[in-house]
This record gives sequence, structure tokens and C-alpha cells, in this order.
Amino acid sequence: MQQQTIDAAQAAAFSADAARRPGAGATPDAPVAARTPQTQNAPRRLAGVERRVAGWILPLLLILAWEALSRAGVIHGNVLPAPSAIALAGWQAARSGDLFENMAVSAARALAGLIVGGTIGFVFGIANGVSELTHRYTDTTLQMIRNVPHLALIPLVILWFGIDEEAKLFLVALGVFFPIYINTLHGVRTVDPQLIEMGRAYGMTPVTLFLRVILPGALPSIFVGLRFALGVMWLTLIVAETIAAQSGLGHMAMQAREFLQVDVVMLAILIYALLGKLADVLTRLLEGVCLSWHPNFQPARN
Amino acid sequence: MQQQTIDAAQAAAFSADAARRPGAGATPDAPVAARTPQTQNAPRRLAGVERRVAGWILPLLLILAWEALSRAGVIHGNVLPAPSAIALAGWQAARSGDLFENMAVSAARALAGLIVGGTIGFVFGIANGVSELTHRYTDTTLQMIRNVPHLALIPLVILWFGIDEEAKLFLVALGVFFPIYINTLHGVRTVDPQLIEMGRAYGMTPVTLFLRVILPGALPSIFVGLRFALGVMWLTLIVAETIAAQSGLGHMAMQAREFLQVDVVMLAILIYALLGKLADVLTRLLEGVCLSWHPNFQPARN
Amino acid sequence: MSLALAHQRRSFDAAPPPLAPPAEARGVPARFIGVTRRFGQTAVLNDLDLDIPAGQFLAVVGKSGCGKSTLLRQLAGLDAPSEGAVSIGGAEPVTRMMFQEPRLLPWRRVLANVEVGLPAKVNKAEGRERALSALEAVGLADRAGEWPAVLSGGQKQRVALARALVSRPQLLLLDEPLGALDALTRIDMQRLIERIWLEQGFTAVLVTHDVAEASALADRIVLVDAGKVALDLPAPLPRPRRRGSPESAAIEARILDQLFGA
Amino acid sequence: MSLALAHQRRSFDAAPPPLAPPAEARGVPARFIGVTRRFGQTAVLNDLDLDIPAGQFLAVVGKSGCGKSTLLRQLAGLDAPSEGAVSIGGAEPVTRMMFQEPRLLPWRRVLANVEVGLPAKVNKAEGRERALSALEAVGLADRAGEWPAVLSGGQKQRVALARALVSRPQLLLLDEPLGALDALTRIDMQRLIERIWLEQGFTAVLVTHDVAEASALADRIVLVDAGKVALDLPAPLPRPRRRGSPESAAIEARILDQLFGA
Amino acid sequence: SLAADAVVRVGYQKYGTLVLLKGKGILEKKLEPLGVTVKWSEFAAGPQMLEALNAGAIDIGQTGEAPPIFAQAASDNLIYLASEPASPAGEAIIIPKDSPLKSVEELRGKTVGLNKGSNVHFLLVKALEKHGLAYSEIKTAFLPPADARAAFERGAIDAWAIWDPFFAAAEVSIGARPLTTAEGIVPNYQFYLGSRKFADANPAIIEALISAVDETNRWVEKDTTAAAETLAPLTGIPVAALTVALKRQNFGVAPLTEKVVADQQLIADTFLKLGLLPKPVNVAEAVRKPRA
Ligand SMILES: Nc1ncnc2c1ncn2[C@@H]1O[C@H](COP(=O)(O)OP(=O)(O)OP(=O)(O)O)[C@@H](O)[C@H]1O
Ligand SMILES: Nc1ncnc2c1ncn2[C@@H]1O[C@H](COP(=O)(O)OP(=O)(O)OP(=O)(O)O)[C@@H](O)[C@H]1O
Ligand SMILES: [Mg+2]
Ligand SMILES: [Mg+2]
Repeated sequence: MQQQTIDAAQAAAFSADAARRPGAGATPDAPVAARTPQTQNAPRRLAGVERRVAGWILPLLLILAWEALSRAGVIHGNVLPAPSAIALAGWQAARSGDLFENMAVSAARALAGLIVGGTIGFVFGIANGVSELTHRYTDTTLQMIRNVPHLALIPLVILWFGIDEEAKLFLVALGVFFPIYINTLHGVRTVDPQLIEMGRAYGMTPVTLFLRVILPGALPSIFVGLRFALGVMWLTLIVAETIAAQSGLGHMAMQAREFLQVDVVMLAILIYALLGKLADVLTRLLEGVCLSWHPNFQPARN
Repeated sequence: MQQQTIDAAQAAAFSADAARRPGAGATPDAPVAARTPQTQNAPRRLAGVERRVAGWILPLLLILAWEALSRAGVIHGNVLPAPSAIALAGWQAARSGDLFENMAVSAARALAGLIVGGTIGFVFGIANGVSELTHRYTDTTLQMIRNVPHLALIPLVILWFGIDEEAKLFLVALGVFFPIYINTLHGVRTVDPQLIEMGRAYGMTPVTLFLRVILPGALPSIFVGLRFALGVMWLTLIVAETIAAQSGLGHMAMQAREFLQVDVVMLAILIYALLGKLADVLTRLLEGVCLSWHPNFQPARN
Repeated sequence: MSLALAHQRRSFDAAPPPLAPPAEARGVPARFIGVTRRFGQTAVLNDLDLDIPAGQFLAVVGKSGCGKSTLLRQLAGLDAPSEGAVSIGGAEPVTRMMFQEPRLLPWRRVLANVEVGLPAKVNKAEGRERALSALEAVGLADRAGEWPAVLSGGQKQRVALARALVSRPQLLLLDEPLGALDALTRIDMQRLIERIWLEQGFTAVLVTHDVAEASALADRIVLVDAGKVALDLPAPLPRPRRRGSPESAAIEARILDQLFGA
Repeated sequence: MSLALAHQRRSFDAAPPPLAPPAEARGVPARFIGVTRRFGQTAVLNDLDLDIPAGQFLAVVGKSGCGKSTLLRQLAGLDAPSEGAVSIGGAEPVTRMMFQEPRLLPWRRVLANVEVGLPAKVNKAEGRERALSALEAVGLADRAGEWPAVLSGGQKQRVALARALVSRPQLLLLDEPLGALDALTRIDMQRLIERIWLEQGFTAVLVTHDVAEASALADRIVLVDAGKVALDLPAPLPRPRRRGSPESAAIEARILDQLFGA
Repeated sequence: SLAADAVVRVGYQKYGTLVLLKGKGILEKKLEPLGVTVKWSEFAAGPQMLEALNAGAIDIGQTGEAPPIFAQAASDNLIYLASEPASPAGEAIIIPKDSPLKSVEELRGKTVGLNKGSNVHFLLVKALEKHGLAYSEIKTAFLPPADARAAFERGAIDAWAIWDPFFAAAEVSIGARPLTTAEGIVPNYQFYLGSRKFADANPAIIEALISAVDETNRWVEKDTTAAAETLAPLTGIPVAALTVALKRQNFGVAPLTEKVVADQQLIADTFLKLGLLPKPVNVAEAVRKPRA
């Protein structure tokens, strides 16, 4: 076999398909592969705008269609008020200050529950991930408690905690506990065993091993739990705030439902949705900071 | 430096701490490290029994304490009936056939919802994990919907689906959707990019790449989602079965709650707990089969 | 010492008549035209030109971090140049790459991991047969049913080699394929690679840090330094080659001289 | 070719007076007493006896899959024998192991990954200083701030080496530490390992598949085969050693003869 | 219209006349000649039932006083079909057995549990008014009946405004005492309600329903124990308590009189003043005029 040179004619005969020019090799929609884009500046800026607004296009279209159907009389206002009517209800509630008071009260409850339940869930997740012993003795019990609906628990909760803030805090904390627990457990258990062995071989104390190897390795999964928990936090409140609440978003929603105020119910639904988005944005930012080493968790993913 | 032999005296001077005899090196409660135990047969059999019953010790203790407190009159039966009273209620409900009918009805609803919601969640999770494009356009919307409590949604659900089985199916499917979606998405996005690159370099078609690399890599995380979904499946039913249901476990619990039949409420809670355990056992079995390559997902973990 | 390797090997490619027509099975040419690849500020490949004729066995040597893997990734289409172009001849050329790490699928047993390398059109029974032959050729037929996790470092690398060699590519890229092997196994594997290349006639690009390996296998050796081809040396020695022949020693000496900055 | 490595290196251990008292800093002896390690049916180590005196530089060679890594893992306490015992001298001996894979923490930058190797009692500023010196010694000081993921294969291995060498252990275990390096860098790294061993006097066990490397570094070379020590060869050559000296060539020849089953 | 589907969808609760009607199959028998079948749907409480009625999922239902007021504010599709006479003995403000409270006046500064926006909310307002207390002088804890019972037993609330059968159950099983019943304060009616479109199109079915209810009522009055025994397994409330509840309920289904409409309007106005109702409603507009 001899060395040969490729002349111009031969080069031209190369299949165009197989030729890889700048940027050509990158599959545009494959977030799982880390490829550096080789795009120019102007299209990149446009792409940046597109990326930022893309998520809102679908919700916006839905709302527009809904408004159009309402105006056309296809959807009856008694039954499902138009977005504009809901906006009006929102505006009135906002002007009277009720809305913000309700949201502030709920937010305080939600945060307190998140902190308490999240911390406990995190601790149990870590403990049961690291120690087979505690896992063996507590996991069954936790998996059983997880399956009990909050609605069914309310009588018990009232008996234990009364009807004041403790009861609500308990329910939210209980709700938040499980996603954090399960995902922390999963994260810890799937940390690369080779790295843990490395940590041991380098004489890390259990604390160091945990801080340097196990926690960072489990973090992506813990964030999935957090993201879920941020949703559950609000969801549980709607149950918790049926217990002798005078204010709060969940109370507002459930009372409106009792009183058949469909526009307020819809307003609450929209607020829940926006809060969900907000929580998601926050988790994403946090992921961007804490997981900057991980190619798949960059804020501006390609 | 010269070669030297260690004589008996020298060997005896070796620190006992540092001497590693059979099995001594294995940290007994570290599920994250894959170590083969070197234990003998008899203690191993004993350990096997201990492992199997360990999870039930805590719930059993709780129930015993509760029964004792009830008998001692510390807990009033009107408020929180003794376990024996609950067992009696269970026995009566079982004898009349109501209990099993309610559970069968609920199980059918739960399974249908799981299949529908789980499938959709799985498909969306895969799609959004693989394609940045669909992720960009649908994830925001999904994250927003996730945050809306089912209780608040009921008016809309009745509007769209009426008060029959479709409405209940929809709610369960919606509830099941999100854990599966989020964990599938996470699983797909954290598949080792090196392996995906390998798949591409070996000319795998997208389908093959998915079946051989992405899906197996995402499976541990998908199972976390499934485990969560199996819980949510029952939790949602209690809300869904407030919509004009005549039977079902959730209906039984909520009706009992409505009419202050504390023993039936407690019975329902216990059944939910057992169903949670059952779901957990099933997922574990499934994990044992599907993740047999993964040292951390063996049924008899060390 | 058991010499399992030597007598365990059976005819690795005595399989049914090749499914791909001979014309397609031959190597394809490849060409770098002014390729620059930047990571941040640093240009790892810097206006690099390189013609690889069809069917050539090219060895690439160079210091750690000089850009050898980056060069291979350009050929495999896993990375695109920042400037310039990489072209591969032939319509839809079949390119396969053996990475510097084993990259075995942890959820597939050893045999199934080798089967990953098979062309899509091969039927199941034949594929299994071929994968098993390849495993035998790398001396691991008895480990076919195990999980990759329990293999030793060198065994993993050999499984990855078997996966690359079953694939019948037109362009085969090998990134330090024998780095984790002992002297004996290494020579066995070199012979295996040469034999399959001779049988199938694909274009081969071998990245190695062992200059003796390069001179034992390659038609041509290029040394990459500072993002460019610093030395382009033909090695037109007759095959089968003798190890330690004066000609190959001379080639090795020239490369080492250049490498050591003499 | 840039020879960055040579002039970049600064005195690697010119750091403040050693924190550990010299007596403790010395090597510890280690001993295998009838060690058998079974995986399923197969005994990878089979009634193996081996005495490693304090401060010795022992090289372990053997065919791929013969149990070298398994042997090292017994010494590191990462695996326990199925039968027999492994004892390490000294009260709480400080043992460090460099694995066959780099095993860098992907979430810590290169410098922080090297700092992982530092003894716990070192203070922050000094630790940083020492880690940086180690990185410079392996020629990667300019990559201190990067994520491990962007390094080339050989660069990752050198970071792992730096991590092992900053640790001032009493027993240092190296599992094919230079497998992914080119000839020039490899010789540089061998010199580095030898120098640090001479300075600190720890017991070193080096697994390698390069017989020349074993004879260039070790006081004693053992060849493992069929789960036993098949050859135990002292290499009492003077240091600094010359590469390719007749004495080392003779040693290499004996090992290769045994290895090739001659 | 009805001829097309030939099904009337009736909502019921676990406690009330309709569930007894369902059990006896009287309505089915009366509708058979018209070629109409009945589809029964169970609801946990009145608001949920009217939610379904508002969404068009059922045609007819029965609730207490409060839900239709809110439903009317939400939609003009609701219509009052008929009412049962006032049963003021069937709702009360109750206190635990050993409570020191003796009169409504002593509720000053105490916590009263109640379901927000229900008929007992109106009772509480009127009872306080009668005894010269301002609504702001007591504390309220808004709890649905199930939760309120737990809170009541735990002592988290000092008094509980509640209706039958929960009222009777609390009396019988834990010895709770009424501080005051609704007698002399508010009336406490039950209403049969329907979708306006359905009622306009199917007067014959409405008549059949009312006569079926009347028949059932008469059976309950005559054989209260049998009715209680039917309801006991459904609700889990002891027969003794149900008998008490049924005994103090007044039966006699009839179209709404002007007095009933006026009383109902008063509730609506009170709720409007309390800020529970978003806009004024005119009850008379939603009352079905029986054909002459
Ligand atoms: N956990 C395990 N389970 C089963 N077999 C194992 C396990 N670990 C190692 N082995 C087997 O033990 C043998 C020795 O492995 P080891 O890693 O010690 O080899 P080695 O000498 O380091 O080889 P190499 O040079 O290829 O790294 C191999 O055949 C390997 O497959
Ligand atoms: N994704 C990346 N981002 C930034 N730098 C990179 C990236 N990939 C590679 N590099 C850098 O490019 C240079 C060349 O890397 P490459 O992997 O091609 O080296 P190599 O020649 O294969 O070295 P080795 O023999 O050690 O494997 C290295 O300095 C590496 O750090
Ligand atoms: Mg490389
Ligand atoms: Mg090894």
C-alpha cells in the first residue's frame, strides 16, 4: 500500500454529505452532547432571544385561543371566564390588597414548610443513602407514610397540632419532605463508586468524603427533588389552608370554589402556574451556579 | 535500600488496627461501595432474615405504642381509635365486601391513570431530554401546569370531562405525569455524554442510540419517578374521588371523614400506607430485574 | 504462565462472505484543509493540513495534550473545526472510532458490548458469531457473559478493541488502543490489528504514544506539535515486519530525536 | 517543540519543613500471608505470599488481568482477602493509591483535585502552594483553573499523579500511573516519582506493564502469574540510573523471557 | 332537550331525602311512563353539587340554604324548584359536655368553629345580633364539618356552629350541648334546585320529582326508625343520632312561598355585607313559577 496524494479533482469528488465545515457537525437539537457552537454573532443574538421567549409561546397561544373562544361565545363566561375577565378579577383583588396579602401569607407558610421539610428530607436522604442500617430500618416506614393523602390526614393533624399555623407547617413540611428525600437518596446511591473509593483511598474522613464527593455527586438529583418540592410546597398549602385559615392563596382558591367564583378560581390557577414557573427559574439559576462543572446544567445550554 | 524479611516478631509488632483479616475491610453499612462480604453461612442467613424484617420493626413498634396508649386511656377512642378497633372496622368492611369493592374500583382507576399519564410523561421526558427544541417550547408550560393543585383544577376538569370516570382518569394521569416526566428528563439529560458520543461514533441510528444507550442510562432515574408516581397515583384518587364517586378507596376515606367515622378514616390511612409499601416492593423488584448491571440496585444489597 | 491468547484465537474473519461489496469495504481518503480548532483562546489544531490516502495506515504521535485526540474527533465527525474543513471521501463513509477510554456500556454484558460495533445490517446469529470471534481474538471469549464493571483495565480496553474491529469500517480511528496492556498482550493485539487491516483494506489512523508501535504498524507516521504536523515520515517497510529491525529502529530514532527536541 | 516541562519545574518539595516527624514519614513494611482472593469461582490471587520491607520500591508486572490491581487494592484496604491476611506495619499507616483510571472529581477544578491528596492537617495556604508545585512538576500549572473534563487523557493521568505525590504517604500505591503518556513525558514523570521517593523514603508499589519502567525505578520486581509471585527479582542498581544500561537490560530480558513463557 | 337523551341526572348527598328516594326507587317508577331513566351522582356537599350543576354535569339536586346563593351569583342557570319547611331545631351552636359556657353572650372573645359561607354562618351572625354581640367580638375558625369535629374534640375551638346530622351525632356520641339552636333566630330550609334550561323544558319531570320526594317524606315521618336504619350504614352515624336528627326535621315539599324567598334574600344580603358574596343577588329571579 502506497502513500498517495489527493488532487483537486479527487477532493471535489468527496461527498458533500461527508464534508464537515465549521459548525456543520453539530446536531442542533441534542442537549445531551456537549458541542461548542461555531455560529456567528448576529444569528447567535437572535437565537438567544428565541431561546428566552420560546417557553412562553405555547402558554401565550393557549391564552389567546381561550380569549378568542370566549369572545366568540363558544366558552360561556359563567363556566369559564375569559382571560380578560380573570385579569380584571386579579386587578381588583390586587387593588384591594387582598391578593398580595394572601400571597404573602401563603409564601411565608410555604417557605417555612420548605425549610423544615426539605432539611429533614435531605438529612434522611443522605443518611439512608450512606448507611444501609438506617435505610433498612426507616425506609419502609417513610415509603408508607408517603402514600397517605394529606386530605385523609387532616383529622389526625388537627388532633396533633390543633388548627393554627403548626398544622399547616406540618402538612407543607410533610409534602416537601418526600421529593427531597427520594431524590437525595437516589442521588447519593448513584454517586460513582469509583470516586467514593478514591476518597477512601485518600484518607478522607466521612465528613470530607461527604462534602467533597457524595454531596456534589448527588446534587443534580437533589435539584430534581428541590424542583419537585417547590411545586408540592404550593400544592400542599391548598389542603393545609382549608384548616381554619383566614387568608392565603389556597384559602382564597378553595373558598372561591365553595362559593362558585370561577374567575377567582381561575385567577388562583394562573397564579399557581406563575409561581411554578418562578420556582423553576430559581432552581435553574441555582443549578447553573452549583452545577457549573456539569455540561448539561449550563444556563445557556446549546 | 535492601530487601529484608519480616520476622515473626516484626509481624507481631504490626498494628492490629491496620491488619486486614477476611471481611474486616468491609464497612458494614456503606451501600454506596460495592464490597463482597466474606461472611459465613449461618450469620448470613440470620442477616438475611434481619434484612427482610428490619423495615417492619419501626411501624410495628409505632402500632404497639399506639395500642398501649389507647388501652391506657391516654388516647381517646373518639379521637383516634386503637389499632384493634381499626382492625375490627377493617374486618367488618372486608366481610361486607365493601372494602374490596372500593379497593378494586380505585385500583382500576389508579392503573388506568398510571398507564395514560405515565406513558405521556415518559414520552415527554424522553423528547425533552433528547431534543432541545421541544424542551424549549414545552417545558415552561409543563412546569406551570405542574404547579396547579388538583383541588383547584376540579371545576375545570368537570367542565371538560364531566363528572364520570374520564374526569377521575384525567386527574390521576395528570398527577402521575409529572414525577415520571421530571425524572425521565433528568435521567436522559444525565446519561454519560461519553457513551452517547460512542454511540454516534459507532453509527447508531437515533432509535438504536435511544434503546441501547439513553434509555438504559436514564432507567435508574426513571424508576425514581415511577416510585413517586405510584404514590401520587393513590394520592390523586382521593381528590378525584370527591367528584361524584359512589365507590373507591378515596371516596370511602373522604365520606368517612365527612361523617367523622374516625376508625374508617384510620383504616383508609393504613390501607394507603400498605399500598405504598406494596408499590415500593414492586418498584424494587423491577429495579432488581432491569438494573441488574448496577451494583447499587441489587435486591439483596450489602 | 498460560498462553491462552495464542491458541484460543480462531480465524477472526472467516465468517460468511462479507455483506458489504468489496468496493465499499475498501478504505476512503480523508483530508484536513487548513483546520484550526480553538478551545477558548488556545488553538489546539492550528491551520493543520493533512492528506490521508485511501487504505493508508497512518500513525499519529505527539506529546500528551498536543491535540491527537482532537484530530481524531474531527475525522470521526464528533467535533467540527473552528476554521478550515475536514473532508472524508466516499458517499456516506463508514467511520468507527475507538476512544482513549473504553466507553463500554455498563448495562450490557461483554459480548453485547462487542455487538454494538457490528454494522446495522448484520443479522443476529451472524453478528453474535462475529462478536464472539472478535472476543476470542482479544483473548476474552471466556468473559463474554460478564458485566464490564468486573473487568480489569486492560480487559476493558481489549473489549473496546474487539468492538472497533468487528465493525468493518472504511475509516478506522484508534486512540491509544493498547495503552493499558502488558508487553505480551500488546504485541498480540498489534498483530491482530495489522491482520484485520490487511484483510479489509480500510484506512486506519492510529494515535499512540509508543513510537515502536507506530513503526511496527504504520505506512506513515506523523508527529503533531504546536497544532501542526511537525514531522511526516513514510515507513515503507515490508510486511510482516520484524520487531527491532534496523530500518524501524532508524525511523524510531528520527521520531524520538524530534520529540526530544534534539 | 516546546519543552515547557523541563524549565517549568520548580523544586517540588522545597516547601516549609515537613509537618510529619521524619520517623513517621518513613515507609512502612507490608506483608501478604497466604492471601487468596476469589471472584466467584476463580481465585485471582491464590495463596500469595509477599513481604515488602519498609522503604522499598517494588514494581509489580504481569499480564493483563493477572490480578495486579487486585493486589494493590488489598494493600490499600479497599478490598479484603477471601483467605489469608494482609498486614501493614506502623500505627495507622498513611496509605495512598493512584488508580488505573484518573478518578478526578468532575466538580472540582484541577488544582482542587490535586489538593484532595493533601494530608488533612496541612493548612490552606500551604496546601495550595504544595498542590501548585505538584501541578508544576507534572507540567500542568497553567491548567490549574480548569475543569477536569476538558483535559486530554494524558493530562488527566498527570493530575492524578500530582494528587498522589502531594500526599506524603508512608505507603504509596501506583497502578499504571504513566500508561497514557508519550515517551518524553513518561521519562520526565519517572524521574519525578523517583526523586520524591528518594526525598521522602516511603514504601512504593508500582504496577506497570512497561518492563523498562520497572527496571528504571524499582529496587525489586515481582511478576505475578496465576495468582502467585512467579518471579521475584532484586534490581540493586545504583541511582541515578542510566536508561539502557547492560544491567537493566539483563533484568528486563529475564522478565520478558518469563512473561513470554520462554 | 330531554326526549333526545331521556335521562335525568340527579345529584344527592349521603344524608338527605334524595338518598332515601334513590334507595326506594320511587322516582324511577314515576318516570317510567315518561320513558325517562335516572342517573344518580353522589356529592360530598352542596357546593360541589352546584359546581357540577353549574357546569352542566347534573340537572337536579338538593342542598341547604347557602350554596344556591353563591351559585346564583356565579351563574343565571340555577333555579329553585321547591323547598322543605323550616327546621330551626336542626342547626345549633354547640359546646362540649363540660364547657362552662352558658349563654351566647359568653362567647365574647371565644373561638367559634364554622363552615365559612354556610347556613350556620348566617345563624352565628343572627344569634350574636340577637344577644347584642358584635360579629367582631368573637373569633371565628373556618373549618369544614369534618375538621371542625376534630378541632372541637381537641378543644381547639370553644364552640361549633353546625347542622344535622353532625349536630345530632355530636350530641349523641360525645355529649355536646347546644348553646342555642336556630329556633327563634333563623329558619333553616332545604331546597330542591335545578338547571333553568332543564326545568323549563321538562316540567313533567319536575312534578314527578316533587311528588316522589313527597312520598318519601311521608314514609320518613311515618317510619323514622326505618329511615334512620337505612341511612346509618351509608353515613356511619349511629341510628340513635339519626333518629334524633330526622325527628326534629320538618317535611312537606312545596313550591317556594314569598316568606321563604324573603328569608333567603336576607341571607344573601347578609353574606353580601360580610363580603362573602361578590355581587348582590335577587333570589326571586331564580324561583320557578309553578304553572297554573
Ligand atoms: N469485582 C470483580 N468481580 C469479578 N471479577 C473481578 C472483579 N474485579 C476483578 N475481577 C477479575 O479479576 C481479574 C484480575 O483483575 P485485576 O484488575 O486485578 O487485573 P490487572 O492485573 O490489574 O489487569 P490490567 O493490567 O488489565 O489492569 C480479572 O480477570 C478481572 O476480571
Ligand atoms: N472541550 C475542551 N475544552 C477545552 N480544552 C480542551 C477540550 N478538549 C481538549 N482540550 C484541550 O486541548 C488539548 C489537546 O487535547 P487532546 O485530547 O487532543 O490531547 P491528546 O493529544 O489526545 O493528549 P493525550 O495524549 O494526553 O491524550 C489539551 O490541552 C486539552 O486540554
Ligand atoms: Mg488523547
Ligand atoms: Mg489493573
